[in-house]
Amino acid sequence: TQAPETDGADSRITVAINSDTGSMDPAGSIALTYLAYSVSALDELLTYDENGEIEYRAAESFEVNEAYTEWTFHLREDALWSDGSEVTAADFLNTITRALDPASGSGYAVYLFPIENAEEIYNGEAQMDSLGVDTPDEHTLVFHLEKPCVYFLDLLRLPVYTPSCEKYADAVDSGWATDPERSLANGPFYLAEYVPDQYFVLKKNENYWNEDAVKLDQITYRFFDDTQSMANAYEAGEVDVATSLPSTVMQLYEGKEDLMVTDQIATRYIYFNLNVEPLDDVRVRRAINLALNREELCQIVGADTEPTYNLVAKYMKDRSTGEYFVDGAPQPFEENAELARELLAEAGYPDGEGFPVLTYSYPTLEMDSDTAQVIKEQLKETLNIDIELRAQELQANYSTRYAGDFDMCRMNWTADFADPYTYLSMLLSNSTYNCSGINDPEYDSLVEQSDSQTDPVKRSELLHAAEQRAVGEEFYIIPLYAMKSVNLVNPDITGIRQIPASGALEYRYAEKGQ
Amino acid sequence: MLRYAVKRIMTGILSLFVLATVTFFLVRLIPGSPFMSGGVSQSVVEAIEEEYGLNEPLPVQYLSYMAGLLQGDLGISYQDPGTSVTEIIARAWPLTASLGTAALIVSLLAGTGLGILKVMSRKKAVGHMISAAGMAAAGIPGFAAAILLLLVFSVKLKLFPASGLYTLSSYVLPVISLSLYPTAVITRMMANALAAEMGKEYVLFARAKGLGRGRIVLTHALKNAFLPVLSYAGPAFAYLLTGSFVVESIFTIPGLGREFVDSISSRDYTLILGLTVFMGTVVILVNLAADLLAACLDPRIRRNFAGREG
Amino acid sequence: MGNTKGHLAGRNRYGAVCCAVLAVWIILAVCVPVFGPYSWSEQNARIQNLGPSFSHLFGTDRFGRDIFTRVWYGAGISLLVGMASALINGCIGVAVGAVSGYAGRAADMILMRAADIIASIPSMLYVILITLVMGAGVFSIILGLCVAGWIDMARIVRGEIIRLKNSDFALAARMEGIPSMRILFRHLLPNAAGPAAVNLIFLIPQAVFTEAFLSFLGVGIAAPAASLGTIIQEARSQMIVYPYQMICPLVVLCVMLLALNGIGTLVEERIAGVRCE
Amino acid sequence: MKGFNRQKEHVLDVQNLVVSYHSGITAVRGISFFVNPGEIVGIAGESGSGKSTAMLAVMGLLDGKGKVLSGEIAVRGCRPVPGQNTAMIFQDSLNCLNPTLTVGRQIAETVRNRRKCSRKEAYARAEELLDLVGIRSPKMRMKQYPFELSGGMRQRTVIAAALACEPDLIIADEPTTALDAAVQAQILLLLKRLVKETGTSLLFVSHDLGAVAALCGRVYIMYQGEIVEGGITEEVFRNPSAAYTRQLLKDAGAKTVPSGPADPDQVLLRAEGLTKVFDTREGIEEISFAIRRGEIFGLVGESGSGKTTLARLLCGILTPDRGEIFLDGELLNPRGRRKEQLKKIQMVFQDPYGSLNPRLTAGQALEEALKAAGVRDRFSRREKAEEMLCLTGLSREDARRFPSEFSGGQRQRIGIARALILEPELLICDEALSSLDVSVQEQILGLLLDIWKNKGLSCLFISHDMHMVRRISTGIGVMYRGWMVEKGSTGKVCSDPWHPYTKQLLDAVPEADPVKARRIKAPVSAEGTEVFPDDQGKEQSGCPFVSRCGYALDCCRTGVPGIYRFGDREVRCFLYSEEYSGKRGSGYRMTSQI
Ligand SMILES: Nc1ncnc2c1ncn2[C@@H]1O[C@H](COP(=O)(O)OP(=O)(O)OP(=O)(O)O)[C@@H](O)[C@H]1O
Ligand SMILES: Nc1ncnc2c1ncn2[C@@H]1O[C@H](COP(=O)(O)OP(=O)(O)OP(=O)(O)O)[C@@H](O)[C@H]1O
Ligand SMILES: [Mg+2]
Ligand SMILES: [Mg+2]
Repeated sequence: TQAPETDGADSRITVAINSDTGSMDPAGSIALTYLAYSVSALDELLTYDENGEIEYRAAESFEVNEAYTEWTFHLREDALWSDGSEVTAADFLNTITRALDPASGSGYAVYLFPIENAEEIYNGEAQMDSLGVDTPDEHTLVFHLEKPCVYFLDLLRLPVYTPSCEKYADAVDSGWATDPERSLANGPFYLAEYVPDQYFVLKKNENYWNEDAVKLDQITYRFFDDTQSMANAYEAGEVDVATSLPSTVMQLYEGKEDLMVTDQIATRYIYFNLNVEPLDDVRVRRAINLALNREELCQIVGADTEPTYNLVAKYMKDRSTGEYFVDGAPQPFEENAELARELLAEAGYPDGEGFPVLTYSYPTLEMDSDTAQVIKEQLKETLNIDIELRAQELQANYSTRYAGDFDMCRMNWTADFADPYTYLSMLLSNSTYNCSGINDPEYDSLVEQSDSQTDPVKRSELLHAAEQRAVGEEFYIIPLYAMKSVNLVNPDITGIRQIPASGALEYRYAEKGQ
Repeated sequence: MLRYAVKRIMTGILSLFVLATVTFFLVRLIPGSPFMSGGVSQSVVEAIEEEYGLNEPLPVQYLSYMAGLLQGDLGISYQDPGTSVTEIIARAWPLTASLGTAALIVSLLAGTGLGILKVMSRKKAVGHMISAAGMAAAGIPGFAAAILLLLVFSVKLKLFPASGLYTLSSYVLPVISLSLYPTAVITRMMANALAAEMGKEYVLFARAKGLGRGRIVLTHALKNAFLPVLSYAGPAFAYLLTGSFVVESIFTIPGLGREFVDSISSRDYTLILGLTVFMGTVVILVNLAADLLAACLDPRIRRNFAGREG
Repeated sequence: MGNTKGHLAGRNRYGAVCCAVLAVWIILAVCVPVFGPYSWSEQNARIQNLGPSFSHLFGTDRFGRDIFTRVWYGAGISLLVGMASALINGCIGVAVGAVSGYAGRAADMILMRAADIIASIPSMLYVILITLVMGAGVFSIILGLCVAGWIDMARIVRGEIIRLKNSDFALAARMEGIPSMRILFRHLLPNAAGPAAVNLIFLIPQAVFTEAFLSFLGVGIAAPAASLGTIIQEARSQMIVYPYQMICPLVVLCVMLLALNGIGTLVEERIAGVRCE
Repeated sequence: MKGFNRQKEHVLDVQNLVVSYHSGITAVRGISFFVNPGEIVGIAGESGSGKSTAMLAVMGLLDGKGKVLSGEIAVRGCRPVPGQNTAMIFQDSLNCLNPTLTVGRQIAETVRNRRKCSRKEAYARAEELLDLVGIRSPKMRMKQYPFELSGGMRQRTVIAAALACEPDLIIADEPTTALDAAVQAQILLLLKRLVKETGTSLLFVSHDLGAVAALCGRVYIMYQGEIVEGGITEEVFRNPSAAYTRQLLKDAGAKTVPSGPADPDQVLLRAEGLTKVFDTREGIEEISFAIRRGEIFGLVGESGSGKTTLARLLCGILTPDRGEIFLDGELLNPRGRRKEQLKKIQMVFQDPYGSLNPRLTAGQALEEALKAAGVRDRFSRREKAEEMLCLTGLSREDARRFPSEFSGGQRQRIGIARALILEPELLICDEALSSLDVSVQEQILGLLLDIWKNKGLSCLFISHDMHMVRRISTGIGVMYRGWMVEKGSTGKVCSDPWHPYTKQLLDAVPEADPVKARRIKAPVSAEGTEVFPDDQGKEQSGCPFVSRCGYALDCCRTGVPGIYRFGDREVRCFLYSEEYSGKRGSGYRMTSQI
């Protein structure tokens, strides 16, 4: 095996990423690899910068009609693929049409459903030509939506809205996405080499329209199996950047320049299975929620966690105010062990007597295993109820969840796009993520109203109300904690940005100081 | 000898058949689907499963898989769309194989050397030291040894790379961790066998003929003492060649072992099966090779190979 | 052997040390969790990650649990897994080997082919699959270890039985009209006991080893129960900051493996010695 | 010590040698002896008397095992250097050669070790040496491995390797003990010839007084680490001065004439046309004979002639391919006998170590048999077992001891007790005495004869030692390669052998009498050249003995002789066929044709 070239010119960096199987095709069943690749190599139409301002990338401008149902994007005329050919609207359409074939396995196809007929096409009920996307000319892309969608711009950073070169990107399984010859980029970097399971190399795209702003010559991504190995590799000087490291790294690098802690737009929480007695009783759910001591939990699980009492990610910002969204309303509930015991007694289980043993299913990740053990202890201590821990391998945990074969089940959600809707939609009665039997018309209608509410303040109120109902009144879930990402970055490197939507790092305008 | 080899190969093929069959049905028992992941709805999963023919009755799937297998087609990996299982093996195995071969060579050389030293050395302390080191090496679990080596030699001392298998120096730590245990075993076996050999009458006779101790060890005893070692080295090599997940994971080497565990956790049925069949083949072939080699070394077996049973 | 006497005495001392260590380990594994001042599962966030001290000999882990107690509890589980699986494997192996060796012909053929097939499986696969299908836990680990663990034993016993079957004393027993079963159990098996015992003893550290390895993979014993392997695995992420959390259980595990291996080696040499005579 | 004239120039001169093992045993307690140039000197003595220890000490090969406490050893005035001025041959030729190296290489390396020469020269020399020790087509043999050679050839190879050292002295430690009588005779004659041709001296160690008598000019007798007597062989054998020597000689030359309760008419066991051929195409063919009640029937034949196979067929351990066995006139079912029938025939095995279950005490082993026979009462079982032990010359306490705590002779007694406890009618002794010392042999033989007399047993006595069988049996069968070539009453067969093989057997065994022993003969073919009893295995038609037969006819090579009966005598040889001896009238009395 050839070593990836990492030394030499100083404008090269090596980044450690989690190895992951899966496709680099935006229309496919994408993997973490894709996310790492796309932030450097692909230009989406537009995105938001850290201050909530629109930053145009592949598009130069856009228009939207009054009803928020027709979005027109004007593509940059000087945008070129890395082989020098023009980026056209058809390239964007290419990804969309391919993703709407269920066989592609795209997990993001649902985010195309706001587009007219997309859902029908996906379900095989309509023809592709009825799709509500128009390309009146090579540089214009028009989306017709079924109903108003205020957060549509946020969706544009998702893989299914990014372009894939029509010339080569034909099918998910043709392997074009990892073939440097065929995998073209319209962003600052292009794929120069791809060695499965080991590394891939991005090189500076000379045809990029904003080439001057790009300082790095090369980014090498090396795959790692686990975060511990990444930390070791960073320590040994083999990589310049290592992300999502274990929390102990914080202790180890305390006060050093290398340490870079960023917010993750994610929430870890637990689903109650509402079809199971006694979890169908809101008093029981509330009791459990109030009984937990999240401060203690976070203290044990790691310094990279912080208690949360919301479903919406703690660190998600509300663009209209620039504040954290969850701070825009009072905390949905307060922990209270005393009250919890009373509630449990009210529900017919004084001091936990007669309370059945509930099983808690969680994947065998270290963090979840720690969490589970703490929760078990805490519930035993405060409510005197027993929880049976069911550690499952990740895949098994998924299938348990989908089968509804659990009493309580661990869930973690990282935002797909920077809007609370990505969280709140999960509890809708018809959501695919709703596997706990929630069926709450009132909640559904609150969330639905927010969809078309164009006034940010009013929309925000609606969303807060929905969250309050789900989390603070009905206690459908147990929010646990929000996470920070512990990263190590070579202090020589500057200009690394954080993507507001997901909290991931972006290196396209980074620089390696001399 | 040829007949024996043919017979063994036939048994091997039968073994592989049974192995593939059992594994085929066993993997389907694991909860989960290859296409289920956090963000995909049930209907999508079903659609893809249909695409891959996973919705057909199991026996039909089984037959078509076996038909493919007969033609040497291991199928397409589910997780890596567009990549065939053969390709995955072809890129993972060279890493594992080079590592395993290096580890085997190291442990054979070191083990044999230390074994000879232990038997031949006139100083008792040397023997005791070798025994103690061997005991320790056999007592420390491989993962612990690998982690400690990594911590000390690459994280702290920065002598060797901590990950990957890109340069020659990156072989050092994984090879050491892999060969620690086999070296200990081979040393012990070698020393025992050699000591036993040295007590035999032919050695006494060789001494009576005036041969020196060194000559006797090298030309007479070593070869005979090597036979029992070979019976260990064969399976051990097979084990090394099929990948040690721990070492591969700790040193971030995308070899077979890691591929294997990944395939299980992602429910990549064809990949699990393909890897199992491949590993089974390697095990069978390596063991066969070891037996044939033993036969070559031992004329008693070589000359009348007829009735040897496993 | 010239210095046989001194040699054997040294061996004896060494063997005695190994046995004593194992005995101490077993006693600690039983007593510490039962009679110790701390529970192996109770958490206390206030005393997280304390270093070793008088009140907590091995310190505490990130849950504030006493590592000393947990380590011995884990050692108990490890030993339990090791011994139980060794015992089961031993029984299966002896049974299969004895039948195969004594009956010969078709039974031998079938059993040995089955063993060949199982032996050609990467056995880790089956262990992982079983723990996945059945869920993590002591039982599935033991089951997983028993898929292929008996094969060596069966081969050894078979070889011994075949050798003994044609020995003069077995022929004499047949001439005396002693029933086959009795010949097998009273006359042949006790004579095969030596190699079988060696194998059995070596099966224990092997199983402990494998269990630790599986726990390391994350398919071992389910939390909060723990074996030494899981404790080591849990401590791995904090290894650099709190090395003692990993080193303590590791040392306990290594010493346990050493003692078990030592006893095995000793028994092996004893038996080899007896055979030479 | 009498009658030797000590020469100035001894090849080997050992003075006052004391050797002790680290275990504390002083195995050699101050012995002195010497060897003159070109002389063959014997050292004889029972097992454990320290012969091997003394020889190893002379060679300096005791290694870490033992230490020479005092004594002077000189070979032509110098220190003995193995491979230079001395060489040694050991008893077990199979183990003396490295199983995984070719014979040629093992000799050549010795040559090269002795003198600096090229590999090619060494191989040429090795070939010469093999030729010298009488191995035919040495070129081919050089490429073979030890296990591919017969015992005799291996012993020759070992001798060749020793000669490659070009030593002044060769020490041969029981070089013939593991061999057949015929092969032994050849080796003895070979050694004699080599000493004459090469001029080396030979120190010949053996517990077999016959072999010593046949070979040595001078002899030392060792007993418990000391030399009790030494001198010219004839004198020592004629007028032994030490009591121990007298005892040895008496045991070796003892004559027992069995007079037992033989009942000539009552046939206990009859075998008809027994045939058993193994996959290797060896086995026994068409064997018929009968044992009468109270008779001792002797079965002799070289190793591999099928004696054990026959015994096992009789016991029911093996099932015959063809043929029938009648016990007390009753046909035995070849597929499985009834328990009473099983226990009527019991066997005493050759190897006293393998025939007892090491995990059972003597008492338990005996009780096992009784238990199987249905004796329920524990006390009577124990009583019976202890009685049996007493009967075989052991004590009651011995019942609680394990086999490993007994000596070989004692174990053989337990083996006999085990065989007798079921009160069999026929006792088969399969080389029951072969592995024992002469004196122990005598004791056990005496015991067996006593029991035979008192219990009215019949006995099938198997041995490869013609003299032993001759002493005790009334009837005798001579086996060769699965055939029973001659059968008759012991007296007649031994004094007047008819089959050429029987004659060879009788000729090859040296007796403990120097004069008689020097007349031993090795097998000689019709052409008068030496033949190799070890060159077996090549498939041939006709009589299997033809290659070794000095009387072979043309028909012997092509046809298979039938069994020719003359009264109670049967011979399987064409010399006694009608074609050869002509048509015979009814009154014709056949005489020996050889
Ligand atoms: N390696 C040894 N360690 C301790 N004692 C030994 C050893 N070898 C032999 N002996 C003892 O030394 C004594 C002499 O043994 P040695 O082998 O010299 O007898 P031997 O006359 O050659 O007997 P044999 O005819 O059986 O070969 C015996 O009592 C024996 O038990
Ligand atoms: N179980 C067997 N399978 C194959 N061949 C056998 C078997 N038992 C004996 N033989 C062969 O049959 C021939 C006769 O063997 P047997 O043991 O009866 O000879 P023996 O006269 O008792 O020899 P010895 O004096 O060495 O005991 C030998 O050539 C032997 O190799
Ligand atoms: Mg001796
Ligand atoms: Mg025999």
